[in-house]
Amino acid sequence: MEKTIDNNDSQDIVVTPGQRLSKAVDYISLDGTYVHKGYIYSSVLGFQHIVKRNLQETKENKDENNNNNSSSEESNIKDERDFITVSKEKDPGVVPEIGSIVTVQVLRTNPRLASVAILCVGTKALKETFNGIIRIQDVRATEIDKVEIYKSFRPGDIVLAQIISLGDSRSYYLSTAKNELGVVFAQSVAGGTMIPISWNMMQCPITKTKEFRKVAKMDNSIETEQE
Amino acid sequence: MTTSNNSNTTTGTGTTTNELNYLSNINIQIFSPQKRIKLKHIDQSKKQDTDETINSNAAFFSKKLVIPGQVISREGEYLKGHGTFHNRSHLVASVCGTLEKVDKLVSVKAVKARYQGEVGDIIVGRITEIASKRWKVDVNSRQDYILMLSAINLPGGIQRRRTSSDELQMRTFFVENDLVYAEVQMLMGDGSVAIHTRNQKYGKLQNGHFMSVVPSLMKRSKQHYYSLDCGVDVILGLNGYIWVADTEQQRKQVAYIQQKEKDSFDSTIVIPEEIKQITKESSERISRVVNSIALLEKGFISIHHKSIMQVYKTSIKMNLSSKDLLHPDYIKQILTVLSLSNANDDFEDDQDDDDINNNNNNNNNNNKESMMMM
Amino acid sequence: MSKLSYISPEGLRVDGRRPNEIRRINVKMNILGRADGSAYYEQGNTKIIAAVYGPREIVHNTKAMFDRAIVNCEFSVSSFSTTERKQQFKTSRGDRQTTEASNLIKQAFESTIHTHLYPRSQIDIYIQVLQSDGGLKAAAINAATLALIDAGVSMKDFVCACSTSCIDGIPVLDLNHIEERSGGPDCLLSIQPQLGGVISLNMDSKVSQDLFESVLELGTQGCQKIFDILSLEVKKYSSELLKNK
Amino acid sequence: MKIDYRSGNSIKTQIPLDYKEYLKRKEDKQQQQQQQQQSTQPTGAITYKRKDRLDEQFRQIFMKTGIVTQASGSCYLEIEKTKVLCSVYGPRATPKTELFETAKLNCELKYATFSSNKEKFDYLENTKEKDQSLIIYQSIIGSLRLDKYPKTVVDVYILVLNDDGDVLVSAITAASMALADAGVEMYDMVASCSAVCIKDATLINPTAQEETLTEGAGKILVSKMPSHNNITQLIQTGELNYNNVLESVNLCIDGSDKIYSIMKQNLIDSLLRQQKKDGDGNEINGITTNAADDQMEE
Amino acid sequence: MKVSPSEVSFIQKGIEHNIRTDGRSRVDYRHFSLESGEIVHSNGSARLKLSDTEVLVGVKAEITQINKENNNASGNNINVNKRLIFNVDCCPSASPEFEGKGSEFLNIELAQQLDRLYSHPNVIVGLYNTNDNTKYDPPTATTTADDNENSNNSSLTIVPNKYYWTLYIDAIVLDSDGNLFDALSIATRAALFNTRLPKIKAIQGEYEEITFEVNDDPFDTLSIDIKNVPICVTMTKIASQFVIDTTTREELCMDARLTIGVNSSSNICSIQKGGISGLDPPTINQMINTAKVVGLKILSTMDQALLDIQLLK
Repeated sequence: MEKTIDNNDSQDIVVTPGQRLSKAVDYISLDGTYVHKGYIYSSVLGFQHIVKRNLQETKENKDENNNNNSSSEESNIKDERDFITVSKEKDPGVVPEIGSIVTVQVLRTNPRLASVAILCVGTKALKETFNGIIRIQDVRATEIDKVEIYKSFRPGDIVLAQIISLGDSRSYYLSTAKNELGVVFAQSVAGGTMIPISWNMMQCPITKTKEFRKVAKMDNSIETEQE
Repeated sequence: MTTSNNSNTTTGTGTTTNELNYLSNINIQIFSPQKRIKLKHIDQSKKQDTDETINSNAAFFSKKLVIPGQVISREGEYLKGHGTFHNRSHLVASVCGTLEKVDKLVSVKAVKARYQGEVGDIIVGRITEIASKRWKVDVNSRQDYILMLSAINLPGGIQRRRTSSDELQMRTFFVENDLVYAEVQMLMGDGSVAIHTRNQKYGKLQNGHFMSVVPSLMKRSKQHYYSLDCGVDVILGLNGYIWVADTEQQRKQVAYIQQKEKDSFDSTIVIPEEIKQITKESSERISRVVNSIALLEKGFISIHHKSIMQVYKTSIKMNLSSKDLLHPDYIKQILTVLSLSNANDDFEDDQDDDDINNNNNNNNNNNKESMMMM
Repeated sequence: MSKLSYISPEGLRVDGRRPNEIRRINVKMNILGRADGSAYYEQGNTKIIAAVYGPREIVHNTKAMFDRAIVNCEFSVSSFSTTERKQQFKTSRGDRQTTEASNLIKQAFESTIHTHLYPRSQIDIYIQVLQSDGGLKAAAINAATLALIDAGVSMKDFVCACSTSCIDGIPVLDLNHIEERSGGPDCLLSIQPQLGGVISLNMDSKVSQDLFESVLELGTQGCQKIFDILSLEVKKYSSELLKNK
Repeated sequence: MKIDYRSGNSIKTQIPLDYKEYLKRKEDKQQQQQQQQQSTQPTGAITYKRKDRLDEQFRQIFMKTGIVTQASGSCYLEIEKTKVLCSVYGPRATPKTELFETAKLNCELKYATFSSNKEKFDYLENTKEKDQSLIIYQSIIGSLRLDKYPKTVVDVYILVLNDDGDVLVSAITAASMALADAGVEMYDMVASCSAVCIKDATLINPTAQEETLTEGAGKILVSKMPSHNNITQLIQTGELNYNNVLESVNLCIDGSDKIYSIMKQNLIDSLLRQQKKDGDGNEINGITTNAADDQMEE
Repeated sequence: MKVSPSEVSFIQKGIEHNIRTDGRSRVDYRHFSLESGEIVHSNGSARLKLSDTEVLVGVKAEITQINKENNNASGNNINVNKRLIFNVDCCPSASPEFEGKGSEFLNIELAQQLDRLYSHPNVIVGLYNTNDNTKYDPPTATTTADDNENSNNSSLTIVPNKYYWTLYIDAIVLDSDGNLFDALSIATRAALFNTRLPKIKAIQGEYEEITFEVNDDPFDTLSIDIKNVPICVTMTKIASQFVIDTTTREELCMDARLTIGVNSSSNICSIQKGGISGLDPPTINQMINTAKVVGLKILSTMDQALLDIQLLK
């Protein structure tokens, strides 16, 4: 067992679920692994990675999957152990979690909320959509009482949003109350793809009509938002 | 009796420490087959008993006991209260129970019914659902009562404003199946009822035993939280939901929660294992209190701290272990003892009440410290 | 079996009763631990358990009525209740006969319970037939009345039901299983014995008007008789409970 | 659906049998039986002689993952004539969530109408399918880390294409493989094994015919998570004495471990094959599989 | 019924102390009572009340003909070989959740559990005359080659290879406070003890057709020997301990359970694991061992009580 872990290069060993990887004191268990009775086991089929502590920074930027590691990093800041993860063979069954940035399509709107279908979580597309709602108070951060759903979203719009709660039994609760979040793609009545012209306005290139939207600040991508 | 119960094979209690010897407590009663017996419920001998008691039971003949559809008065001289309705000019009872007249107002108190809330009632409930800005709480009533987000005590004091983030974090305060100790706040026009926990003593109940009894056995009184002499806390919710826990453990728990809340506003307080610990003896005591309450319900005797302690002490006097209180024979015995002693005690009641009031005052002071909050 | 043998020349029926006699009734209330109200009802060889849950929070929100409670009834027959065992797939809840019975019970109590007192709630009545020997529906209604009273549900009155028929021109009361197959008109009458209203009256087959009137008259008497028994039982049961309180 | 299991590098696996140990065990058993001829032997024990293989020998097993393209994960499994297909969907959204903290597992087993020559009685069959679905559910639920997927549902559908005995073992194994293929996080894979205990022998991995002929004899099914040494399902029918039960349970535990090693090897192979395909012929260097050594250690 | 996580931990603590919330120790059984013969339309019946758990079991016997075509070696039709057919129904009176199809899965689980418990061919070792307790010899076949299979449950044979008794065992759960498996198995055993089969004489006609002469004397009947009939004991693992005879509340905090069938010759007749988490092999051994002791204890108490009744009669 030891010799396999000596092989420190990042991508090397195929492991199956339930396979014992190392003692818990030797590494810090990350994605795709778990700790049981003092040992680290793999929980998925995939390749075992050893992530060196000093490599952590660069590694994390490369691998978006790891962005929720930061918390564990903080707590173990004095820890000198390396990290161990198992990356999944194919797209893992991603599910929306609180805090994750999702791409959604607006299905219906009513004066209180917009109901949406979650299409992607982060950069990973979902096989089947999840239901979510954007409530009127979560559309933008300021002047909440002046928000009108009709002036923010229309059915069919593609919106970038963040999960803020597991919500009720039917849907997740989403928020677009950040500059980078909001409508990223919308079609006008005439069928043209509209161009954002201000933070709350989009214009149709064909008819030149302007429509209200809660527009996402596009030139900054998701990464910057996380800072 | 002898024919239907001919083979009661109850065996004695093994006192050895060997675990398996407890098995000698397996009791089986077998009723004779073939011979067409009526359901056990219709015990022949018991029936005769009841016939006799009924003859001596004043309630049976008196006008006080009414059944649904029974005409209470033919003229319109009385006012219609709970459990009655007008049929043409008659006032008619709609439930089975006792007739109560206050001046011209006539009402019928049902023998057994679901709980119906009144403002100020102290109750125990169980969260069933989380909706927007509110929890639904099962309180043994005809519908779930509502606990608004604005009606709970947030950590960090009552003064704090409720923010939208609290709304998203409702799950951190109460989740489905949690038990809450609360008070009825108001009855709303559409028939729904709101409750609140906006007092230090109300809140989530943790690390104890929950049980449910018929609500009509509960009595309104000044307090519903008792620390019994035997070191067991009980909360007797008016809705028939009862909470039993260890006094010592609960005190530690409250102290811990208070300490934590001082330190941070974090709403999720995980109670550490060492505070959850209770001793074997207190487990035993709690189970005895639980069984005493169950026994009172079986005998349909009203449940309050006095009656609980009465059963508790009687069972100790009779040298019964707490599990024996589940056995039908012992239940019968204790009920007989109780009814005899109650007949004697009747005249002492007034005096006792005064004592209780004094005790209550003391207890109140204690409770202020020992109540849980959340 | 010839028709004549249902009533002997001495005026006695197959089980030795006179035409206007009902079978022995045995009642026990509050037999189940978890239900709000329950009752065991035995009439001759027909044995029924009724359980009432509620009034309680409505399970399916879409069914809720803003001004009254909904009454829900499920009627099921145990496979060993009859002399011939019913095949498993036939006794599953929801065949024609049980649906009919549950609708009948549901309607009878919807009009008797003060449903307006329990807006947005539901009241469930569950009937389980342990043994069947005729007069199932009538017995089920009587059992449900007792269970509802036990649950403390507010009602206008008792609902007492009785089956009647006429065999060879003689009106008979409370038919057993053999008599039910005699081919006479099968009449089920349920009344509010104290307020004096008829809750339901079902009859199939034909009968002359005079005879019908006497059948009805007999039925009313039967229901009254049943009420006397039930009300006594309810009073006994309640005073027994109140005794200790 | 693309089934190309006959092409390429698909191989059937024959589970090796430690013949020496087997003979020793058999001898011991015979001796034991002579000693306690009448004592606690259940009455009317059934005798049956296996002809084509040894009592403790498995049939050949073939499994292949990822053959249902629409599903998140899938597995086709053959134990000679017994053929099952399992596909896993999810974790995906549910129309109405009951559980917030964890995912819900939904498990459904169906027999294809052509799966056996028995006449299909709807209501009886229905009962059997539901019962077996429940057994499978209980076998695998403990192995999954459902708390990783709150508010979702994982659907496991198993179709029995051909029933030649040991359907439950095949189904449990296939389900666990399919879940691993889907990438659902789990504590361990679940391997399963069953046996029929007759008068003087214990038959591992019985065929349909053997199951029929030994109707009423003791049957045991065990499923376990080998790396935690945790039994997730245990079912026994028929009358056996205490020692017999323990003995057969142990035998089945050994059997599950053997199946487990095949499952492991198969998953590794499938992953490597996938890599090869994805890498457009790029040779993947330095990939070593340590499953084999691992097995030895355990 | 629901429990909150803190109640679960409270119950677990109590069990660690060997004092459950109702004061029992881990291996205490609740008081229970049995009645039999209540349902007159069945051949046998029993009703068990174990605290608030109440079950009613009815046994009905029917004459079934073996269909030769279905009985060849390959087609092991379930209908043909099974002579004990179980059916369990959880009534909504026990809990409103059982309304409609709500109890479907539980019904199947319970029925299959009983079916497994009675899967051994020699569960019913024989019949005896109710009156004088003498053994009744069922008609035996002149042994034929294909008789092997039919020897199962041979005591229920009426005409060898042609007609036999099928016992339909229908159980209903009227009220529930846990431990349904054990309650059902005990009630079923008592119902079988109570079962009376009429004596039947088969008369062979000229053309191979068979007519039956049923003895309808209610006192001259056959009873079932329940010597070998098992009951089951459910060991429920809560926290690190296991307990018997759980209440509904305790069942809600269980990790896993093992239902073990035991008969009076202390053989194990069925094992069924339930619940979500796994068990390690030593625990299983321990559970089986304890179940054996508990089961034998219940069986002997039960048999003694049944014997008393028989003597009184």
